[in-house]
Amino acid sequence: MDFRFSDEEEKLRAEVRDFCEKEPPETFPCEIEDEGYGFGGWSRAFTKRLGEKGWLAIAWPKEYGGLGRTIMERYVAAEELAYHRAPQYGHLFGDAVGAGIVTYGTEEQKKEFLPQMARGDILWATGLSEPGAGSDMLNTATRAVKDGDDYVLNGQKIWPTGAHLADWCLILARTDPDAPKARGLSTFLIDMRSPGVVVNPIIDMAGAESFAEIFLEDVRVPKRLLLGQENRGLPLVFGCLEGDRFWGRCLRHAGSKKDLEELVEYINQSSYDGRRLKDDQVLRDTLAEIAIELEVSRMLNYKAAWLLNQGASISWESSVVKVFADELGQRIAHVGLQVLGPEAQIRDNSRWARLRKRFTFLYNFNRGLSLAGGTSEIQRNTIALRGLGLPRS
Amino acid sequence: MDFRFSDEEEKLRAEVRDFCEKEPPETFPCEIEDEGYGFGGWSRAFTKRLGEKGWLAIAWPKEYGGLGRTIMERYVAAEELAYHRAPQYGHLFGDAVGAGIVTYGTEEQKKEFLPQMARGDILWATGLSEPGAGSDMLNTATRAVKDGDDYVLNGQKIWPTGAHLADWCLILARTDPDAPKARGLSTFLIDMRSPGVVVNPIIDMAGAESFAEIFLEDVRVPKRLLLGQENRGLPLVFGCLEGDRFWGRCLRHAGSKKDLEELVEYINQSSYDGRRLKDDQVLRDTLAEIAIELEVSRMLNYKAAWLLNQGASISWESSVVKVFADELGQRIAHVGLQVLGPEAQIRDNSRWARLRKRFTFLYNFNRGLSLAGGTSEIQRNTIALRGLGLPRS
Amino acid sequence: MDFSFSEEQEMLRKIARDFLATECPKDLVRQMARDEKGFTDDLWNKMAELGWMGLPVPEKYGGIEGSFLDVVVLLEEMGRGALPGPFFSSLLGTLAVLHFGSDRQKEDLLPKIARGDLVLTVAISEPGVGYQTSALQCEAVADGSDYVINGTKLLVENAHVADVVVCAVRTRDASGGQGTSLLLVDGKDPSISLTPLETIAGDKQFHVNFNGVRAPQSSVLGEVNKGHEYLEELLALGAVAKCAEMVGAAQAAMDLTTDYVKERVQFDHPIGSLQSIQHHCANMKIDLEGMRYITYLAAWKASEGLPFRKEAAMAKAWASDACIRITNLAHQCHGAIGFCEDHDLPLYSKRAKASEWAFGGARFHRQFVAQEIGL
Amino acid sequence: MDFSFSEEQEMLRKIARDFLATECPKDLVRQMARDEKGFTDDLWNKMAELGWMGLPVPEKYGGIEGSFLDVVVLLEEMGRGALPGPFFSSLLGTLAVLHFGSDRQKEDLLPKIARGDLVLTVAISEPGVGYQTSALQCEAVADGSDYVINGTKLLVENAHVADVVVCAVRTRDASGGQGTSLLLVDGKDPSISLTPLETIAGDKQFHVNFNGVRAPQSSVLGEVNKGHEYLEELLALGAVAKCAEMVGAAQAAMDLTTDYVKERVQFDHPIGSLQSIQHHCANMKIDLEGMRYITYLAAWKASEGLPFRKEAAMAKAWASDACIRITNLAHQCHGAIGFCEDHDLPLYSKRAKASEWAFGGARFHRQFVAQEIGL
Repeated sequence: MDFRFSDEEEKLRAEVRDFCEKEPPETFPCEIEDEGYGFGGWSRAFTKRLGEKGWLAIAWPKEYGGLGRTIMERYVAAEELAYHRAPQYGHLFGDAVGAGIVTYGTEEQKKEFLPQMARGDILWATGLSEPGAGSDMLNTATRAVKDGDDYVLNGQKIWPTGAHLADWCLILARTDPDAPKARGLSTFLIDMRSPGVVVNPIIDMAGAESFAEIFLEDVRVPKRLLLGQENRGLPLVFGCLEGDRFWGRCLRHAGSKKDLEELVEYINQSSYDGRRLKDDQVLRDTLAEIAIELEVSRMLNYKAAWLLNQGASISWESSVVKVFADELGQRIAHVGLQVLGPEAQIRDNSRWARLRKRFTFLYNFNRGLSLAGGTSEIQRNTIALRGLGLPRS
Repeated sequence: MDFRFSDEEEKLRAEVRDFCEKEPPETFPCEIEDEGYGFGGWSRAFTKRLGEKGWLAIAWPKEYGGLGRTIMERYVAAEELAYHRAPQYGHLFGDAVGAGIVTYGTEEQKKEFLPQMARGDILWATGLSEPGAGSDMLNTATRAVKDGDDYVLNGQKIWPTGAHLADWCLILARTDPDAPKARGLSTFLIDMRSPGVVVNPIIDMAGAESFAEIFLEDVRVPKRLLLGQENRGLPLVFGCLEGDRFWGRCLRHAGSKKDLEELVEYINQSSYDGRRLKDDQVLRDTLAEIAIELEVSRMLNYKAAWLLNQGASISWESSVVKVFADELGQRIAHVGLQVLGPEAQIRDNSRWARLRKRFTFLYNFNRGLSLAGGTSEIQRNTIALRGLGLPRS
Repeated sequence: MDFSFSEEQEMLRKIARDFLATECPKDLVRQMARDEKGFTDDLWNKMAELGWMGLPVPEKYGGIEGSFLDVVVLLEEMGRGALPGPFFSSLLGTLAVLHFGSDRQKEDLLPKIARGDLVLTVAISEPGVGYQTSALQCEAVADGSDYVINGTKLLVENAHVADVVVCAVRTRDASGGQGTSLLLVDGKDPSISLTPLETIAGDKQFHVNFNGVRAPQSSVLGEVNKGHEYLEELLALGAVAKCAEMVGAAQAAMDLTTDYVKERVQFDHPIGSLQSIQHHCANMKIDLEGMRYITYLAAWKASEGLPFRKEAAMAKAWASDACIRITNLAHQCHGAIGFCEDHDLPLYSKRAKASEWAFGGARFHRQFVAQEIGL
Repeated sequence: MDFSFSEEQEMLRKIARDFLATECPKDLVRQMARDEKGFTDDLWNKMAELGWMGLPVPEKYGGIEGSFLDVVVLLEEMGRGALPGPFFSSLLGTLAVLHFGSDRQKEDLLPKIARGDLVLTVAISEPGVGYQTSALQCEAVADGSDYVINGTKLLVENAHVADVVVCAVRTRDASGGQGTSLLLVDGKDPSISLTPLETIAGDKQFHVNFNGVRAPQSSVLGEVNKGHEYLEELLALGAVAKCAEMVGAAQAAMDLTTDYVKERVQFDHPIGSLQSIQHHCANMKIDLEGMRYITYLAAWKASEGLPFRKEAAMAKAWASDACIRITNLAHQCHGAIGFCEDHDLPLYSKRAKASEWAFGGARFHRQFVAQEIGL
């Protein structure tokens, strides 16, 4: 047992910290603001800069543009960036696609995509859910019909993060409508500029445009962009989702540490109703609890990262990471608003808005985290079935 | 809308209060101590005394020994007794059986049992659960076979409250093993002194002997003691359970009001770790929350009592009453121990035990309330299905 | 004991529900959240025709002379319909005039209010002060026959359309007398400056500066320097009124949810057949029942003229938390679709947050309850 | 980063698990809860043969010289097995001697401890004082070459079998020096009077009166009057050790529950296939994972000699609450059967409550954490 990071990991962390101090992440333009996942906003410019540093593909093989280092090093870099609220939204979700290509891609696909991704030249979305297929992916209705050297795709996808800003998208579609539901699905790599692809951003209840819906009408996809085997898309997607659950949520503790620090500073400096907030025992107790939960979250995240680093499965561990991070994120936003009081409802840029209206935004946005990427209910099912071996219902 | 009690109800309440002051309930001997339901312990002597006052059968018809008054009056009397921690345990569960006899009993049964119950001469238990049939009553395995003018019962019942102290017991048994599970069950009124009945009390985790298991071996029950129609026992039992859920839990607010008052007094007089407890904002906030929840519980209880008083069904309302009361009872015990601190673990009669070890006992005992009489999960199913019309799974 | 509403109340409920379903569709509600004014004259005038602004106003002033409980019935439906606009804030001002105003003030204001011709609001909270009335700073100093008001109020609802602002101030007389008072201030006074605030619920709240606003002594509600008690009562009435609105909103969230989970099919079954969804819904229902009856208890006491502050505090403390729990579970049951800005659910969940704060949140009221139980 | 235990640690775990399964069946545990002494010499001696009392003791004193993390592995298994008896309280005394004792004290005590011939305990809490060490009252006044101890300690574990009591006292010298000190007191001293307390978990705790007990100056652990720091460190070690025990207990409750819900059939299916039960179990698992790793973090830091008080406070605060949540859900999944006194589950749920209090409950530790995060 050893909870130290290795010298290499610490060295990389120091480099990243140094980078963040010299090139402050908040100075890069953002296409989507920090969405409360714990790892900042969406910035093509910043992603590109990370690509230049080689930090988008730390764990990929060198021959595909990676640094050939470990997943733990990749994690440490992301953690340090998250603490500095660097915008990682644009590329972090792409990790799942990248892992899919590394594992299931053809040599040609690896050569085509991975170096570009490593440079930050192309950003990805993941198009799985449909209006009639949310938790129930087996119900996927988007069709892909073979036609000569192409597949022709028709259908609709909903909720892919940043699809309106992404260059490429991983799409799950039904290739064999006659096979049992689970055995007729395939995954495709789709160029978002392909004719027939229409993307509309969705305005969420926090007022942000981070999700989108994708309409596919007779979209022709060359066969070489089939990822993995035909009709074997589902296991591939489940594998990717495991990573998606992890990379999408594993930085909560790092990003929210800053939130906690800001709340502590606010409490120490503020009064309400004529009383110093720092004398409020209930707030003190609540903030301490958040601090502890962030530490618990950190350990849960590290454990999953450690498993992933060894190439182990994190089927249910990633669900633990996600449930804990998402519900903690909601608690932090809730506590933030408790600290800030009634004035927290002001979400403009006036001097009356507290702590740059961040918590007000998070309060609304984080509502969605326990729904997106598999609801907390689905995650708990996974923990019960795969983590504890309980029988299926 | 009117949340006043009627003059008759207030008059009865005053009589009960007066009685409790003149004949303090704590001076009557108890066979089982206050079990945390909110309505005190089990005392045959006290039940008998209530019978003399006519208060065991307030709402029953006069011809069967009742007072012919309303259910609301019966409720008000019970509420006032509960606030004085009078031992009502011995007879309050019998209300469900009494209601069953009033509704489903033959004239002969009514004449035989109701006057005796009204006097407090006989106390009842209810034998429904079995080792293999807890939530799932359809699985009832106890058999009743017709043999001449008798039924012969064989089987085992578990968890009936006070069965080791009761004179009679309502027993659910399978009369037709070939019919669909729900249509082969019947209910019997069993004299606990019948040959072949063996009762063993069960020691629960609070150290109390309030439950029991009943073994039935070739117990002969005359046909006249079949309650309701043969093979129609299930709807009868469900009807009784509705009342059982209500009467078993509807006094939480009244009994626990005393608990809260004791905690407030304790806080106002005590220090721990060199600090006055009354200056502890977290405790103040927590106690206020309990006070509010008791008031919410009171209103939920009154609403169900009001419906019952009109002869309306309280199928899901009784589940709301039960879930809320049981979980509130657990919170109160938890909060009580938080207030009392580490010394609360002392549960002897020494001067170190706090508040007569009551909260320590309640903490253990109340654990069982969300399990007994239908688990909270089953109650929530009922609320969803019957209160909200959600589809069966 | 009677948990039912009267026939008249049930009729009022039905009329309100039907009216709002027709005249206040959710698209209008969303549009009004983005609109600068926040409501339409058309809707306001139609509500006035129904006599709603005059519901609590005595008949002799042109009102319907309904009870507070009648008002609660209406507010519940308004919460259910997510009604935008200044009805609620104007009602609070109306209640202040009704409860504390002189006959002359009533004669002057109530008929216009009842006709819908006069919009009121109340200005209490200030930067850094919510409803701890002893900590308020805004000041009115006697100067001749006027008071001169200076100070800042924050989170004043619908100040942009208020003809009269009921303003809580510290008063100071030339004779040395001081205390808290409620003043009726002309909402259009040029010495008042308004800044709109963008808020979580899209309601119209303002930062209001009083820059030497003059109000005659006749504008004092009730006795001067005795306003502390008035203010506490007004806040308690406001809290109960807000609870009523929240009960309606929570009921709407509950209904949206049960409808959705009965229809939404995943894994070949409606998700409402899944036990986790059923238990979420059951928990919503338990909380809804709880907030409903604790609210009715406080409302009934207020309506009957009985002491009701403790019950108001209990209701607001409970409802503030319960309504958040209910809308949270509603979101959890709806999945991603309820997270879209153009879905109806966020209308309720965002208002639940604003309502939690209005007239004091759960902890604020629990502090009062703690005292009431002897701590 | 390495979340795994070493091979040696895994072997220790296996030996302990097998040993306790065989030698400490649950019927014995229940019997010991009712027994006056609370453990059997047979079990104690067998544990001594395995060297467990000497696990943290350096080899030169006849011990195994294991790390604190090794001890944690063993404690986790003891929690899992619900081991009765004075191992834990004696370990605390042993750690005090190890960390703060002089060479002579170590030479004198550790070999006997390692052989299992000497049982220790610690006496800290007093009536009305838990672990707020500055509020302790028990006093030792210098008198010649002795200290004379007067005062009352409450909730002293296994005082009836302790040969040595590590006692926290306020010391006062003739020279006017004062402070807190830890004294090694003869547990059999006739001026000590013991009263057994009946407790929720059936452990053996005592009310202990020190009636002018004399202890020579050589019985002071470390420096006199400098005991405050020692005590804080000892309490932090105790908190982490208790967390380890709680992790084991929570794991046992989890295992009992998953086994039961897989087997228990209702409505023709194992109840473990019901979503409500699955989610209860998932919540238990999440909490268990959380308490496990926050405990290991604190234990590892302590084991490595790194500063660990903040982590100890975090672990104890979290584990105290999580363990209660876990055992509560375990009961909810078990239904009535788990509510019987002779079921195994109450062994864990009752200890969870006692453990919550031991070395400070959640709020106590959160107060420390609040300071640590800058509040």
